[in-house]
Amino acid sequence: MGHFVPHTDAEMAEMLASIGLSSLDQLFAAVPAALRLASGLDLADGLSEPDVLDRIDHLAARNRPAGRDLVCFAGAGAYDHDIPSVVNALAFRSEFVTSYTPYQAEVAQGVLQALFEYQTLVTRLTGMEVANASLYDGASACVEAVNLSVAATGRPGVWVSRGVHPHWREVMATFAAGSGHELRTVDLGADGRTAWPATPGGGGDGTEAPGVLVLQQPNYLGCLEDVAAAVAEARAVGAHVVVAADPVSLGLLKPPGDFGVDVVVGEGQPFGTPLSFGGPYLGLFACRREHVRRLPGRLVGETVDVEGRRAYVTTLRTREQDIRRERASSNVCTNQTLIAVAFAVHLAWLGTAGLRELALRCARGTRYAREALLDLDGVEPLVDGPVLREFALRLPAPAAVVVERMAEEGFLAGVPLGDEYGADDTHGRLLVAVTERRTRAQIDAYVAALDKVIR
Amino acid sequence: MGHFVPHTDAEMAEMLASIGLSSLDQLFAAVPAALRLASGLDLADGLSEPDVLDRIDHLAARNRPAGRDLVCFAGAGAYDHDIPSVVNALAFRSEFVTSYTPYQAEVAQGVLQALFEYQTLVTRLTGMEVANASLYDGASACVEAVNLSVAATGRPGVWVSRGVHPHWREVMATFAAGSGHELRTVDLGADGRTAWPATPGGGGDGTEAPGVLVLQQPNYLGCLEDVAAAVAEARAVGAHVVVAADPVSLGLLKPPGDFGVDVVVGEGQPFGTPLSFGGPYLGLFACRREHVRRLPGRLVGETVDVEGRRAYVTTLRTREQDIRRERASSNVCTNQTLIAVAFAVHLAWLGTAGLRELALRCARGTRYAREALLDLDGVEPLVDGPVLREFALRLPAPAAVVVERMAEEGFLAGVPLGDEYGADDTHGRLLVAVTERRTRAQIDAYVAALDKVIR
Amino acid sequence: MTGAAPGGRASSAPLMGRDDEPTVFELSVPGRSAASFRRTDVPEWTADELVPAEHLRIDPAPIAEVSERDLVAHFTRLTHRQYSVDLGAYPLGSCTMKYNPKLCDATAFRPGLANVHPAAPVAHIQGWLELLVDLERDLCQITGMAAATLQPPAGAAGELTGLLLVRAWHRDHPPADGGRPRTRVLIPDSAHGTNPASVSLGGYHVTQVPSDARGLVDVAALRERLDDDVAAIMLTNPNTLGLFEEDIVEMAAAVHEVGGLVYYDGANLNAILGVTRPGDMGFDIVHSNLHKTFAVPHGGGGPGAGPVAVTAALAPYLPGPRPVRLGSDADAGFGWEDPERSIGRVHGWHGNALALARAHSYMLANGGDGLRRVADAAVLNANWLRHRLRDVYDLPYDRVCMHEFVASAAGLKKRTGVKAIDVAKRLLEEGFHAPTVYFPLIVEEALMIEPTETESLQTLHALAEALIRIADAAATPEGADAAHAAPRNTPVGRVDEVRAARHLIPTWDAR
Amino acid sequence: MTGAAPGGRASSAPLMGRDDEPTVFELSVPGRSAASFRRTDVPEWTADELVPAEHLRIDPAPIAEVSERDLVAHFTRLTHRQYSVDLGAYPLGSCTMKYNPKLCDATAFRPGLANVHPAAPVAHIQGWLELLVDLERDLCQITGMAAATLQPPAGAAGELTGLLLVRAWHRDHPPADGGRPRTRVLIPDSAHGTNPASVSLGGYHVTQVPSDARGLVDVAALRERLDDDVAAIMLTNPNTLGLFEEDIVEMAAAVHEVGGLVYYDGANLNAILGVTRPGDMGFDIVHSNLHKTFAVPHGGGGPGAGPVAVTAALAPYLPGPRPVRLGSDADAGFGWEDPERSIGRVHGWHGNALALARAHSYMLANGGDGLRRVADAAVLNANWLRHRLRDVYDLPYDRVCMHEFVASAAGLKKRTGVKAIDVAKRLLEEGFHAPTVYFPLIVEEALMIEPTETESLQTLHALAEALIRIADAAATPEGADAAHAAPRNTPVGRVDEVRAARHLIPTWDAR
Ligand SMILES: Cc1ncc(COP(=O)(O)O)c(C=O)c1O
Ligand SMILES: Cc1ncc(COP(=O)(O)O)c(C=O)c1O
Repeated sequence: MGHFVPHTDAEMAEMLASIGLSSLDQLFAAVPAALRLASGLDLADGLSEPDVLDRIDHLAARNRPAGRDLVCFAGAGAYDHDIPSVVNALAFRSEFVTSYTPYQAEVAQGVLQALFEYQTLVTRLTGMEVANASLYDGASACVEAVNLSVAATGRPGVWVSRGVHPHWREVMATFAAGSGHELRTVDLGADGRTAWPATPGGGGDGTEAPGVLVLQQPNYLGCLEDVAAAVAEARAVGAHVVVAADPVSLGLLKPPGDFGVDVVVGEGQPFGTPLSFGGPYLGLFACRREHVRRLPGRLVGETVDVEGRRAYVTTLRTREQDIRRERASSNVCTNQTLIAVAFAVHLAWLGTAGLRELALRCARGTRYAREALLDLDGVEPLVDGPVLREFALRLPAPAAVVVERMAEEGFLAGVPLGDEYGADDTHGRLLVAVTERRTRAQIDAYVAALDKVIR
Repeated sequence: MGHFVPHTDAEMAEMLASIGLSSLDQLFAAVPAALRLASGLDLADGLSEPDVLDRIDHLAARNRPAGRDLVCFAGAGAYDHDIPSVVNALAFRSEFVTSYTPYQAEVAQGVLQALFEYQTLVTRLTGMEVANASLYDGASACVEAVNLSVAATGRPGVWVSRGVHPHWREVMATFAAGSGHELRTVDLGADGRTAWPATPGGGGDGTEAPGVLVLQQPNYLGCLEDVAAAVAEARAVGAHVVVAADPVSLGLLKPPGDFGVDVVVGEGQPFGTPLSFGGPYLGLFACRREHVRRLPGRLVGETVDVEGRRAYVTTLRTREQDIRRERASSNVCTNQTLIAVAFAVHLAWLGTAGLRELALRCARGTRYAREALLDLDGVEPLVDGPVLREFALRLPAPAAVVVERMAEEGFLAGVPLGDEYGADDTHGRLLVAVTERRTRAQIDAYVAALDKVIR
Repeated sequence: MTGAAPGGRASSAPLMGRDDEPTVFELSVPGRSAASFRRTDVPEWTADELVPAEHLRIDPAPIAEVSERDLVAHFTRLTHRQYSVDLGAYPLGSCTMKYNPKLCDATAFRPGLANVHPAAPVAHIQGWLELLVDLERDLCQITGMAAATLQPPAGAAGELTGLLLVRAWHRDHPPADGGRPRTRVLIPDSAHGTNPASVSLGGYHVTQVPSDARGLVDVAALRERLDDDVAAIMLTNPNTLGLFEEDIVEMAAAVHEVGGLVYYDGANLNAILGVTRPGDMGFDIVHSNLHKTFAVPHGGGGPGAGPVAVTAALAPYLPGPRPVRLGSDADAGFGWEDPERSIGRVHGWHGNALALARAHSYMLANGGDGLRRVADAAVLNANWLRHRLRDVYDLPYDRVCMHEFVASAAGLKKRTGVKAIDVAKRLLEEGFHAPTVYFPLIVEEALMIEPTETESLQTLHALAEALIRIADAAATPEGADAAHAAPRNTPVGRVDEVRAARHLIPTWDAR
Repeated sequence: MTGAAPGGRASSAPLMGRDDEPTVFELSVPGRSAASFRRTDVPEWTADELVPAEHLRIDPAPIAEVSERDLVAHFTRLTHRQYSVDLGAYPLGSCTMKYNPKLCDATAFRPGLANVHPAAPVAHIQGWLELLVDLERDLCQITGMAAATLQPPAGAAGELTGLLLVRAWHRDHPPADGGRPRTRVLIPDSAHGTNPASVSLGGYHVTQVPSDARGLVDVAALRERLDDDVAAIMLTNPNTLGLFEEDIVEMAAAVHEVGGLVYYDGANLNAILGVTRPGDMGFDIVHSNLHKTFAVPHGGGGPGAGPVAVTAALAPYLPGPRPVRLGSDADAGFGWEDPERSIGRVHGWHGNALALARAHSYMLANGGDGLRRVADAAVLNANWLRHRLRDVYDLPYDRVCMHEFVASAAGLKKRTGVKAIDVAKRLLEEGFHAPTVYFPLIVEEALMIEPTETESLQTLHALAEALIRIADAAATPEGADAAHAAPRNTPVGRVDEVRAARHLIPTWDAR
C-alpha cells in the first residue's frame, strides 16, 4: 500500500537514475546480503483508511469505556473529570500536535509560550518556584524527584510512604535497580496517614538517615497527609521532602510549597486528559529555585529576540542529555508537551474560582457518597482520615467480585486495593472516587446497586 | 448564566458609568415601556457545558444513525459515503469555521483561495466554465438555475422531468409562486428516462415553448438520462437546459458540459458531508461563461495585490443583492462556504484516479446488489434503464413496512417511492442506493434479510 | 521531475516568507494520489461492463493529484492566511460576529446527530424531531410568535419564505371588493440588500421608505405610501443604524390597517434578546439569523440558518413538513405534519439541521437569563465604543444605540482624504478585522460597528485606541499616505478588485 | 478598567502586526471566568465543612481569569506562531518528522479507546488488550524479536528499560568465576545524548567507542574495549550519520563473545523497515520510537512511545504486567501476565496507550508492503538530496546513505563565516524547518538532514534550491551578514539564548 508515500513509480525511477542507481535495492547495498529480508515482512497487507478505522472500531467495541453505560467511580490515579470542549479544540490544533521539540525558537513561539504558561500554572498550583515542561507521568516524575533529591543530599536512602500509589512505588523500585537508591516503605497508621518512624536515621534502629521522604497528598487511600510533619522530620536529618500532589486537590488544599518541601510532583491527567487507558498522561514537576540546575527535562525561559521583542526559548540546556550526556540531570528527551498544553488550556478555562469550585464539588460528592455508603450494612471505612475525592472501604465481599457485579449494574465501582492495605480473607477493600461529574442521582443509584450486590 | 459574556459585574458598572448611565435598563430607554418584557424570557435557565452535551447525547441516543447497527442502503439525494479524516481535520479548522464572508480580502486569502479551488473543481467535474462559491443545497441551486434560464430566455415555461428529486420539484413549485414560473412536469418512460414531449412548444398541443428544460442525471430512480436528447429538444426551441448532476456519477459519466447544457447544478453532499439529517448540504452551480453576469451568489476571482502578488477576491459583485438590491441576480448572501471547503478537500483527496475509482465502486456494488435482489422471488425492477449508484424496485409489500422490518434486521433498507412513480395497491416501491462503503458481506446480508422480510 | 510546486514548502505568507500559496492544482503531479478505498469483495466489473458507452467519460475528470501530506500542508497554510473570530475581534456591523462556543461544535459532530439519514423513518429520528420541536418552541418564545419553520437555510431564504407566506395570506384574503392583488412591499432605505432582492423574488415591487433625521423610519412618509396595494413592510428593529424603531407599534398598526403584513428581519435580534419581542411589537413574520444571534459560526460565508416564525394566523401557511409532538402525552413521540395551507417546501430536506443543533445547544447553554445578558452586554459594548469614538469620527446619529452603531468617515475624508475603506484597511494592520463599510447606504462613508457581547472591555479599549490612532495619523500627509497604502502587514496587500472584475479569472483553468 | 491585555486583538505576529502575544496571565481580569459545572444536586457543603482547617488553602490558587473567547483567541494565535509538519517540511535529522496521518488522530479520539479506565477489570478491556497484543506481535515481526514491552513512554525510557534488562540478565548470569559484576556499557561517539544518560541511570559507566574514517564504529577499537566488564553495547543502525553499520554481525558476535548484550536504539528504524531486522543482525534488545518510525505526532515535544523488544532469552525479564492472549483458542480472550523474572513496572500504567493505538493504526494502514515502501522512499529521498547538495556543502561521509545524511558547514564557515546555525536560521526564512544542527558531535558544524519519505520530489527540490541559495549568498559580505541576521520574517527574530540562561525567567511570576 503506502498511501503516505507521495512518489509515483516514475518519480522513483527518475530519482534513482539521477543519483546513478538503477534499482531501489541498490540503496541498501551496505546491508549485508545475509541480513536482507528475503520475502519482506510477515505482516498483513496495508488497509485503506476506512478499513483501519473499522478494525479500530471493532476493537473499541470490545472495551467498556466510562460513560453513560458504565458510570465511573474508579480513580486510583486516573480520574473521570469533565473536559471542556476548548481543550480538544485548542490543544489538538495541528501546529501543537505535529511540531517537534522547539529547537528553532523563532518558529516555535507557540509551543514555547504555551509551555511557559504551563510552567507558571504548575508553580502557582504547587506554590513552588520552578516547574519543568513536563515529564512522562506521575510515576516518572516521582522517580526524577527522588533522583534530584538523592543527588542533592548525597544520601541514597529513600523513604516512601505506603500512601504513594503502589504502581509509582513499583516504578521507583524498578529504576532503583539502576540508580542504587535504597527504598524503604513507610506504613500508614489507622488514621490513614503515613506513620513516619519517630527517629528517622541516627536512631537506635541502625537505619541511616534518608536522603528524601516521599509522600502523596491526598494519599492512595484518599486521606490527607500531614505535610508539615513530614517536612519537620526531614529537616531534622537534612533530608529532602518530595510531595506527590493531586492537582485537583490543590484547588482547596494548602500548596506543598507553603510547607517548604523541595519537590512537588504529580499526575496531571485530571486536567485536560481523558482516562486514555492510562496514557499519555502528564508528569508534573516543580521544585525550589535552588534546585534548578538539577531539574530534569526541558525548561522554557523568557528572553528577547535581536530586536528586543519578548521571546521564549528552552534554557539551562546544559542540564540536558544532548549536551551533558552521561552527566545529565536526567535522560528525558521526548516528554509530554502536548498533554501539558491540554492541561494549561483546561486549567486556564477553569480559572482561579473555577479550580476551587471544581475541588469543592469533588469533595462534596465524595462526602455525600461516602456517608451514604457507610450507612449500608457491612460497609465500613478502611481508614479514618479526612478525604477529598477518594476513599477506601471495607466490604463484606471480595472487591474484584463486587466490581464485576457492579459492572452488570452499569457502574465501574472502583479499584480493588492490594493486600498491602490490610489483607483479610473475609473482607474486600475498594477504593472509590467521586468527581464533579457524578450527580446525586448517580451516587444514589450506585449506593443502591452496591447494597444489592454485597448482599 | 451567560458563560460567554466576559464582563464582570464591576466592569459593566464601570462601563455604564463611563457613558453616563446608571443601569443596564437605561440602555433600552428607546424601547417603549409597553414593549418591554416584564419578567424575562420564559425559557429554562442556562446549562453548563456538560449538561448541554448530556442533553444533546440524550437526544442523539433517540436517533438511529447510519453505522454498524443500521447499515445504510438509503440514498435519494443523501448518500452514505466514506469521508476521509482529512476533511474534518482541514475544513473544520477554526479559521475556516469562524470567519465571515471574505469582505476584507487581505486577511481572507485562506477562504478565498479555497473557494477559488472549489470553483475550479466544480467546473472540472461538470465540464462547465464558471462555478459560483456555493448555494444552499441542490434544490436551491436548481431554483437559481431556473431563475437564470428564465431571465436569459425571457420565457417562464419550465419543463421539469419527473426524474428530478420530488423535494426539489416541490421547492421549485414553492418559489414559482413568487417568480411566476410556469412549471410542467414531464413523465418518465418505461425505460426510466424522461419522455420529453415530441414537440416542445409551438406544437399542436397549445403549449408555449418553454424557457428551460430541467433534468437530473442519474435521475431520481437512478437511471441514466439522455442529456444529448434533452439538449437537442431544447435547442430546437431556443430553451436552456439545466442538468442536476450527481457529482459522484461524474467520475464515470460524460460531463454535462460536453453536451452543451447551460447550467449544471447538483447536491454536493456526497463529498465531505455526512448525512447530517439533510443539512447543511451544498448547492453546486456551474454555468457557461456567457451567463456569468446572471450568476447567483458569490464568485471568487484571481487578481493581484498592490505589489503584484497573486491574490483572490470576490468579484462581479454588482450582480449581488447588497449592490444591485431588487435587481440582483439572486437574493443569496450567506451561502455554504464551509461545506464547499469540505467538498474541495474530499475531492482533492480522491484525486483524478480516486474519483473515477469511487464512482466505479459505487456502480459495482449497485450492480451486485441489484442483480442479487432481482433474483429474489417477487422483487422486480420498477424501471429498466441503466443505473449507477441507485435503483428502484417493485416489492410484494408496502415499502414503508419493508423499511420498518428491515430496520429490525439492522438495515436502513432504502427510501420508499411516492405514488407518482406508479401507485399500485399491492406492491411497494423502494429506492435502494449502494455506495463504495457497502461490502459484499453487507449486501449479501441485506439481500437475505429482504428475502425474509418480504415473505 | 514535473514542474509542480513543492507541497512541503511553507514560504507563503505569513509564518515565513511572503510568497503566494500555490493552488492545489499547481501541487499536482500526474499519478499521485491520497485516496484509499475499503475492501468490499464486490466483483470488479470494469467501467465498460457497467456503463453504456454513450454515457461513459472518455478521460477521467481532472481533479487534482496530490499526496495526503501536501493536501494537509496546503489547506493548513491557507488557514494561516485567514482571519477569524477565533483569532480576534470582528466588529462587522450587521454580522454579529460573536464567539462561537466550542461546545456547539461538539454538538454538531455527535454521530447520533450527524449520521442520520434525512429520509429515515420517523421511528429513527425521534431525537432529531424533539430537538427541532424544542428549538421551534424556544424561537417562538424569544420572538413572541406562535409557530416557526426551521427549513430556511439562511436569512435571505427566510425572507423569501416570509414573502411567500405574505403572498399566500393575501391569496386567501383577497380584497373584499374583489380588487386586484397587492403588488408592493415597503422597505426602508436603510435596509439590507437581501430585503429588496427577496421582495423581487417573491413577486412584489419594492417601495422605499425614507428614514428621518432620527435615523428611524419616517412615519409620515410611511403613511403616505400605505394603501391597499401594500402587501407588507419589511423592517429590522433595531434597524441597520443600530437604532430602535421607537414608533414600531404605530407603524405596525398602520400597515395592518391597510391589510398589509409586517415582516421582521431578525438579523439584529441580538440586541433585544429578553428585552422585547417582535411579536409584541406587532410583527407577523420574523426570521432569525441563527448564524448571528445564536452563534452558529459563519464558516467563511456559510452555512447559516434562517428560521421563520409567524403568528397563529399564519401558521397554517408554513412550509412543511413540520416536526411536531404527536399529542400532549410526554411519551407520545414526534412526527411530521404538513400545515393545512402550506406554501410547500423551501429546502430539499429539513433545513440546515446541524446548524440548528448548534443553535439549540447555544440556547440551552445560555438559557433565558443568559440570553438577556447577551443583549445587555452587546448593547453596552456598542455604546461604550460609540462614546469613545464620538470625538474622532462623525456619528450622524449620536445617541444611545443598540448592539451596533454607524460612524462615518465623511469628515475625516474631507479633512484628510482618508476614506472609510482606508480606515478599514488600517484597522487590519492594527490587529482587528474591519467594521462593515459603506452600509447602510444612507450614511456616507459608513463604518458600521458591532462589537458583540463576547468582546471584553479591554478589547474594546484597544479597538478604540486603534481607531483613534488611525484618525489621528491621517492628519499628516504621510499618515494619509500610509492609510491609502494599508494594509502592509497582511498576507497580501490591498487587492485589485477592478482588475478581478475586468479580467475575470473565475477558475484556475481560466488563467 | 484593569490594565489587562486585550484578548480580542490579533496584532501578534504573524497574521497581522509584529507584536508579542500576551500571556494568558496578562489577559486575566479578576473575577472573569469561562468555567461552568454540571448540575449534580449534591448538597452544597462549604469548604470549611469538608476540609480540616489546617489543610485548607487560605487564598484560592491563582490561575488565570479569562473568558472562553479570549482563551480560544490566545491559544489559536499561539498556533499561528508555530511551525509544524502540517505546515511544511521538517528535515530534522534523527527525528523522522514524517507526515502524521489524520486517520491515526481519528483513532486516538475513539471514545471506546480514550475513555477506558486503566484499572478497569480485564473483561472491560478486551479490545485494548487485543490491540496491544497485535501491536507487540507486529513490532516483534518488524524488529525480528520474540517479545516486547509497550510500557516505555519514549525512546529514552526504552533505553533505560533496556539497560535494566541488561542488568537483570547479568544478575542472573554472573561470571562463572564469581568475579565482580560488569560495570561498563559501550557507546559509539556518534551516539545520541540519551544513550549515555540512560547508561548512567542504569548504573553503568560509559565507554566511548570511536568511529572510523568510514563513519562507522571502529571495529578494532571496539574489540580493544571489550572484556568481561562490558555489560552491553548500545548502537543505532543506521547510525546517526545515516550510515549502515556494515560490520554489525561481527560486532554483535564480538560483544556476545565476552558475555555482553547488544542494544539497538531504534530511532533510525525507518530506514530499514522490511529491508533488514535488528534481530537478524544480532541485537538482543531493541527499542522503537513510535513517534518517529510509526508516525505518532511529536506534539511539540511529546508524548511518544518507546516499546522495547527482546529475544526469547530476555523475555522473562520484561516489565509487567504484559497484555497476553489467554491460550491459542481464537475466543480465549486476553489478560495480563507478569513475566517470571520481570524487572517490574516502568510506567504508572500501561504506557502511552493512545500513542500506541495511533502507531497500530499506522501499521495497519501501511501493512508489510507499505512499510517497505516507507523505507525505500525515505532512503531514496535522503540520497537524492545528498546528491544535490554535494557540491555545495561538505559531505564528510559521501556515499550511499540510509534515511538521513550529515552535511557540514565547516567549509562554508571557513570561507564565509556562515555557520551551521546561520544556515539553519536562513532556511527558516526560506519556508522550511531547519535540519538538526551540531549533532552528531563527531561532525563539525553538522547539518543532519532527514527528509523522510512523505516529502515529495518537488519539496526536496525546493529544499535543495534553498540550501544552495543560502550557501551561494553567503559568499558575499552582505549575504553573510544576512545569514547572521536571519531569520527576519518569522514571528520573532533570532532569540537571545544566553540571556535566557543568565537571567533565568522560568515563569511569568519570576519576571
Ligand atoms: C440586516 C440583514 N438582513 C438580512 C441579512 C441576510 O442574511 P443571510 O446572509 O443569512 O442571508 C443580513 C446578513 O448579512 C443582514 O445583516
Ligand atoms: C538516535 C536517538 N536515540 C534516542 C532518542 C531518544 O528518544 P526520545 O526522545 O523518545 O526519548 C532519539 C530522539 O531524539 C534519537 O534521535
